[in-house]
Amino acid sequence: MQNNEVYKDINEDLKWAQINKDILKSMENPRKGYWISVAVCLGLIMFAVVAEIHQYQVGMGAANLNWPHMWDLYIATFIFWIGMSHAGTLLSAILHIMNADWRKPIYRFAEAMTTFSLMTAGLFPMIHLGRLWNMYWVLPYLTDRGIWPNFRSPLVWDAFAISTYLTSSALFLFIGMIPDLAICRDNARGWRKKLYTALSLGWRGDDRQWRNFRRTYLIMACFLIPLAVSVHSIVSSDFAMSIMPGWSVTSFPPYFVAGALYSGCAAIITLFILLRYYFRWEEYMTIAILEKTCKLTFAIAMVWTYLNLIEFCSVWYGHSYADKEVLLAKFSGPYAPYFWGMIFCGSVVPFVLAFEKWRRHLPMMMVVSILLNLGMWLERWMIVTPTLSLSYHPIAHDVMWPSWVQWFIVLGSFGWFGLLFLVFVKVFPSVSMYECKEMVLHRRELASKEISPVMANNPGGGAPAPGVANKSPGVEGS
Amino acid sequence: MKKCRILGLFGNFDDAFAAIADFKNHKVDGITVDDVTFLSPIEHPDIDDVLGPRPSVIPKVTLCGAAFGITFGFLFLASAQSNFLIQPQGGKAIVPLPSNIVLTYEMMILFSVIFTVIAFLITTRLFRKRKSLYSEKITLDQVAIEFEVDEKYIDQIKGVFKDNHVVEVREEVQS
Amino acid sequence: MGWSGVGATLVGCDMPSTVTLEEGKEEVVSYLVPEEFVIPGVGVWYASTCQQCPSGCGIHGRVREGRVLKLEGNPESSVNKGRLCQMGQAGLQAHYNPDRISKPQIRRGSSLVDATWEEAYGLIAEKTANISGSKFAWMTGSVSGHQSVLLQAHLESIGSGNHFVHETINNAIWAKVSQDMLGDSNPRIRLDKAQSVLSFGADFLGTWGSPLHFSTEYAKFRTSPRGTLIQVEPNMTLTGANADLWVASKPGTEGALALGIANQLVSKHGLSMSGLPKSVQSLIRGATIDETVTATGVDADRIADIASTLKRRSPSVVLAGASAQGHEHGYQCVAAAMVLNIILGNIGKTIESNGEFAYASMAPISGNTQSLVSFSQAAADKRFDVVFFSGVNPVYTAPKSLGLKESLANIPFKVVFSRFNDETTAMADVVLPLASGEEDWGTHVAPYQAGVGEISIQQPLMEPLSEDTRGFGDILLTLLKKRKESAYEGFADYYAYLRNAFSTIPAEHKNGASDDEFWADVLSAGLIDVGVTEKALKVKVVDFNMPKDMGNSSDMVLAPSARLGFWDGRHANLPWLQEAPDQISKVVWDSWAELHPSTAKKIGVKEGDMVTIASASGEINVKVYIYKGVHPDVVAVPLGQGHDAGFSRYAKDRGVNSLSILDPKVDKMTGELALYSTNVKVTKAAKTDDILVRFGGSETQVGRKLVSTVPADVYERTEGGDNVA
Amino acid sequence: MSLSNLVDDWSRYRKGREEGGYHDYEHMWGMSIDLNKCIGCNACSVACYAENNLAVVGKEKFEKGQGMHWLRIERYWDEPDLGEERTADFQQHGASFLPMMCQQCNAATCEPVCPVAATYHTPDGLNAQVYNRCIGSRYCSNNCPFRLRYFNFWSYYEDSWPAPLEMQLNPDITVRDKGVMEKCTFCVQRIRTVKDKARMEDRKVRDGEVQTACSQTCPTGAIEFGDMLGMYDPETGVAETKVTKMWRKHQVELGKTKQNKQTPDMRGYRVFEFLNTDPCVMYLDRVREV
Repeated sequence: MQNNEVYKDINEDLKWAQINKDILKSMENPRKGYWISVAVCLGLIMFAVVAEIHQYQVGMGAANLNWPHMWDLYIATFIFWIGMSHAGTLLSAILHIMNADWRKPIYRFAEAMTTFSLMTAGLFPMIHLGRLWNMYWVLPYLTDRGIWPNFRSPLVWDAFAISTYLTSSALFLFIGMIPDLAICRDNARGWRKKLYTALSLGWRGDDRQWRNFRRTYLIMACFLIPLAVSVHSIVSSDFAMSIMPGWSVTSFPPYFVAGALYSGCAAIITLFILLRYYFRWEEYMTIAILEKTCKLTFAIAMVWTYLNLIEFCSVWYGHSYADKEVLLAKFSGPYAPYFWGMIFCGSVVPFVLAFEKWRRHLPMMMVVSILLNLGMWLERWMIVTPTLSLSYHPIAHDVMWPSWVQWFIVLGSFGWFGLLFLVFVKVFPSVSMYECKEMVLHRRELASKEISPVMANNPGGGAPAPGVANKSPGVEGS
Repeated sequence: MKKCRILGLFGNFDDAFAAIADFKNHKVDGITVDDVTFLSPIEHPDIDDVLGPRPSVIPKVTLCGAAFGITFGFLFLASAQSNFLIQPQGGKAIVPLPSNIVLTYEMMILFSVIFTVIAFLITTRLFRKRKSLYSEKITLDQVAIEFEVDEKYIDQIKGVFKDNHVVEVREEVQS
Repeated sequence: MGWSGVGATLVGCDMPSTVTLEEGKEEVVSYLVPEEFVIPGVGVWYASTCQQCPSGCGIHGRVREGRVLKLEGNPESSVNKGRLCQMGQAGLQAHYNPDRISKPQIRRGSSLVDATWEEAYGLIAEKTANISGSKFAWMTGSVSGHQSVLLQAHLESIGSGNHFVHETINNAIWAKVSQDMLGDSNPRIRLDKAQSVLSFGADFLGTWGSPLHFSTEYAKFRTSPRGTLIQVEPNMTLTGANADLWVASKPGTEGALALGIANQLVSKHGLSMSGLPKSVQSLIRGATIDETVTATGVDADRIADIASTLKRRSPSVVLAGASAQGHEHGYQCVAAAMVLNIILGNIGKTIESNGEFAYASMAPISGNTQSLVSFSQAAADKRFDVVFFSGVNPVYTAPKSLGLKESLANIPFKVVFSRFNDETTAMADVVLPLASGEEDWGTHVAPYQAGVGEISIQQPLMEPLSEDTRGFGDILLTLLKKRKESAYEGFADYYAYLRNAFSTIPAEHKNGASDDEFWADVLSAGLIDVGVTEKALKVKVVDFNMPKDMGNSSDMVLAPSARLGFWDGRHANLPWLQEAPDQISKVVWDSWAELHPSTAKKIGVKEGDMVTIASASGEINVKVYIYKGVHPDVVAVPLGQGHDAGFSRYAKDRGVNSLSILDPKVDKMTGELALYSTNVKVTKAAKTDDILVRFGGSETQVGRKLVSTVPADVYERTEGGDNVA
Repeated sequence: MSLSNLVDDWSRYRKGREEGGYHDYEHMWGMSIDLNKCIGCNACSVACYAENNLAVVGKEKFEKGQGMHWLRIERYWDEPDLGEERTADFQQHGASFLPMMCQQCNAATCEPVCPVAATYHTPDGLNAQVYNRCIGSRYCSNNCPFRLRYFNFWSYYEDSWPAPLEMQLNPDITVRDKGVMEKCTFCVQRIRTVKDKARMEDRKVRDGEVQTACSQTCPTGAIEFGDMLGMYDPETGVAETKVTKMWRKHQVELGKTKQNKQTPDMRGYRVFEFLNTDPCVMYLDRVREV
């Protein structure tokens, strides 16, 4: 049991004041590395903007889209970002409900990731529109023309689902952050003071606030889970609702959701390692938590692989020549390298996660998590493009590769996401302080229970035994 | 007869809980546990047992939100669809249930969440002008008990605080 | 979004309903009202005649706001019966073409500079003032009607008889053979009556005779009882693509094959050769099945099969076209085909007389390539001082080996009537900008008319786009006035001339109408049938001999096949036709070489690769398209591309001109250029970055049921007897 | 209006439900294309360019697959139904030509997926495309099994009609700018002209009165165009047109995924019928002597 001693989720002797100090420190004067990464992100964004302006002016032809490749990387990347957004929900909502308290130190940035990747994903449907300037026609607003969007279209469902998801997850992120904002308020000065005063909405942590806070948080979590599932099911229906071979697959919704959670978890591992390294948060982002996350990722990876196989089988036994052709084209056609790349990254690489040794090896995990995300991105591309290249009508059989415009915009989206995230970590506490405190307290009590079984059947209300008392926070904290 | 506010800061939960227990047991007559406002950096798991049951309306509001989301969502869609200037579907259902179910579902969640949040903001009395009686220690590592009572109880309350190793006591007389 | 929804139900009450303009309501609902509810303007239709190829189809032009917008076939016309081909459709772009010449040009030094008509006419008058007739010549494309009359008059006025009429795409030898054997150069082909057609490279759906007319006939031919089409040619033409049986034959062996089939018919199916001269009879006897197989490479049972089909499915028609006549023994090949007709007894059944057009002076003069050869010779011999060109582009269509381009330098004064700055125009001393077919007056007599004598009217469909272009007739008239004022002073312009011509037309054609009414009727109908003088075909087989060695050289043969589209290259400047995929290869905006897979394998090229095609007279580099519709010993490079930069922005730097590398071989009997007899070597060339663009992602249906085919007998069983046309 | 409109829509819907199908069509334009007659000469395609202001895109863009051929002639070399011939070393039976224009499906897959209802079914039974409503999401094209929808990837108008070519443009319909989906409309402007004329003269549209550019120009008359409402909905008492007769003769019916013919050998068929998009274009088998 030596290991378990070493790898604790969190060290219960951690002082509360220390927690505040460590986390708040992360929000202070950035170091050089920070500015460099900001510069990189801005650079990527700039390229993307140039590309988009060009495309806006000359038309979608600039993206090298053609007949029949009406969609390509834009939609693929859109799905990719939507997928990534699901991890935050997984960690903050699902694990919250399941009382897995190891989530507490890492769910905040995961949630931020959710919000930001949604903000990124939201850009793509607009970018890929032929007439961007009429984008708002997808929304049901009252016009004197008395026309509405076509509510039958999965694209409209997307608009609804994504706006709902964005609203909810943003609120969820904010509400969950209020107590921490109060902490920031009490420690900040200058403009930050004003900012946090405004944002913390006068939180003072009295029992009424806490009580309602807990309920609200729980309820929102409960709603966020089905929402997340529905959102990606709806995104999958963009394809599942069509009649195109390789798209109209019944198993797409679960397949997409699995893929979403998968890529999300991978992204969390990446950011986890980065934050841990950058902010020296070994105390909070512990190897033990990383391991748990990795195990979770591995499980999802296997689910994803399974659903993949299911899809292949159902196509194979479905006896629709077109579907089979598309599948075979993926296996052996011009897209084969990317397809097998996806299989490798998505179904082979995760087995690294199965080994404790590697799970605890940060650089390795870094590489793996990035590979996993690459795989997931390829997956989306392999869903969108081969079908277009090779559908029912042979006259339209064709292979087409994206132009620089598409690539720039795709890369730019990563820059955009990165920038948002970088701003976030400096303005908001990216680790939940109050929940770390809860975690510490909780672990401490568990520990104390181990010490004196008496406490077990003695609810916290009663007068505590002295031994326990001097273990309670105040003494050490003050 | 002046109303008066008093706040006692405690070093740890146990002292505070002990104090609350005292009030429970009517150490000060006229003051019950219901007058206690308990401030803390985190929510202690046992807080409900200590303070006794205190209700929250939020779940009900959420329910209303959901109900509203469903009804309004569906009605909105249906009215929009049936008002379409030209029926674009050439004889297919005007109010297509499958897609409307999907969209209504989203609306339900959206409004539930929004209602919940609003309810939260209201019930927790946020947005209020901050009370003068507040210690930044509370967001750090100390817990506090606050009363808003008649002047005459102040001393007794202080007494109880003292018995339970209070760290600091603040009071304020309202004009 | 919520509020808008509320609005929808509450505020919605005064929203416009699904009303549209023509329902007389005021509110126009934009944004959901599609094209459907735009109120179309009312077009006016005028009849005219298509100028895109010599066939002389009647057209209707839709005119709005003084612009002609669309051409359709004229249902009145016996030639095209209301139909129109892609070239005809694209006539609009020849008219509205951005590269049209809008001003007369006169050569100053090395370059052509804009000038006024007075200068141009002045110069012409000066040069032709006292020129001896033998020093003057006209070179035109096929010409007919009153333009022809004026043109002849102009020649007379100069006292010259030199009129070279040149068309690269012609069936001159067929005409000659028919003339010799049937006494009618232009017999009527009754596809509608025929039960089977054996065509030796006669692309009657694309380029042979009157394509559009034969297409309409073909529709009848194909309706039950459905005729069988057998096409024998070195590379697939549009007709071949529609054949029930397509047979690849080495160019030059068509005649041998025809004789072989004749032999079969006589020996196996007991048809008589009586009436044929001894020499021909012996020819046929000599063409035993083995002989034929060795000569043609077509296998025996196939030949037998063709013979029996022709016998079984009689009456039949045997036709011969470009690839059969394009040899030094082209006449014999066509003659052999005609002999088949005679043996099969088609004369009088499916081959009738078209009758004689009533007005000889207006009768169509069809072009040929012999004129091109003789003209180049004459030019080389410095026989001409002044030559007028119109409707031809000999510098493009003449093989380099004829040296025409060089010898044109020997002609001191070249006047070119032209719409575009094509290769010949570029060498002119005076360029006279012609009005387009949609701006000009004229009368035309279609070279092929099914037993009627129609004069088709060409009337302007709109005002000229440029005030400095003139109609062909107008220019001729002016030139004539300059020579003998007296005869033509009565006519202000060509319109007046035509008007007058029609008022002097014999009364029986006017059937009682007053002069003006009659003219109005003619204009609205677009044509008038002046009838033909009946005449019967007199079969008289001339004896001919078939050379034994029919170009069986080890080299490959170049097939400069023509297409309904670019025609002889004159339409390469029309973007619609450039972008319309070639019917066979589906190539766009380019030219290509067709190779048989086995040949391609031998040379080691795949689709899109560059090959060098070298003949004794030059070489071209062109990308290859590989398919099974071409004989392994043949490389086919369809005509059309490879124009000089000046011609058109659309034809600029596109492909090659396969005519340019032809050897100067001619048919011994008629002097026609032997287009299909040039031996070439085909070798792999360095790949270029410019790629072969083809339409379509697949050459096959990969298991889909897109085009399904049923056997003819099934068709007869189910739909026999009725004609849903 | 909204209320009355609601009621109208609803009653129409109910009616449709009771009578099994949509029954408020004024017309049901359809085609029959005889591949026995089609010679693949391109006339229809070029006529379409002329009639519908189709942009010429040039070699480079055509190579990219950005051509705008609403009516395309497909040419296939194989003959699945005469399998053994495929092994021959010559193209013995010539080519198989297939003119493909928008099939105007009655259960069009492009319609439900358009987010802004820019494509929808008109009372004429046409599958309409509203250019000025289209936002270019291109989902319709992705969902068209025939790949018959073409997108304006560029502002073609800028260089497709150098003066004076632009004078040829048909004023009855628009020139589409970039970002808009377009497709064959069955020459809807011609249909409108005739319908308006008929309305003026207070009569029904006669059979053969409307001719699409392609059917009018087709040299062999392979393309038949006409109103099939009489077949789709006999109660309307619309007379049998040539096209309807063709469909009946070849025992092809609208609204079927699989035709059960008394004479299975009749040539009529619809492309991808099994997808149940219910196209209004019937093809007749190509015929060959074998």
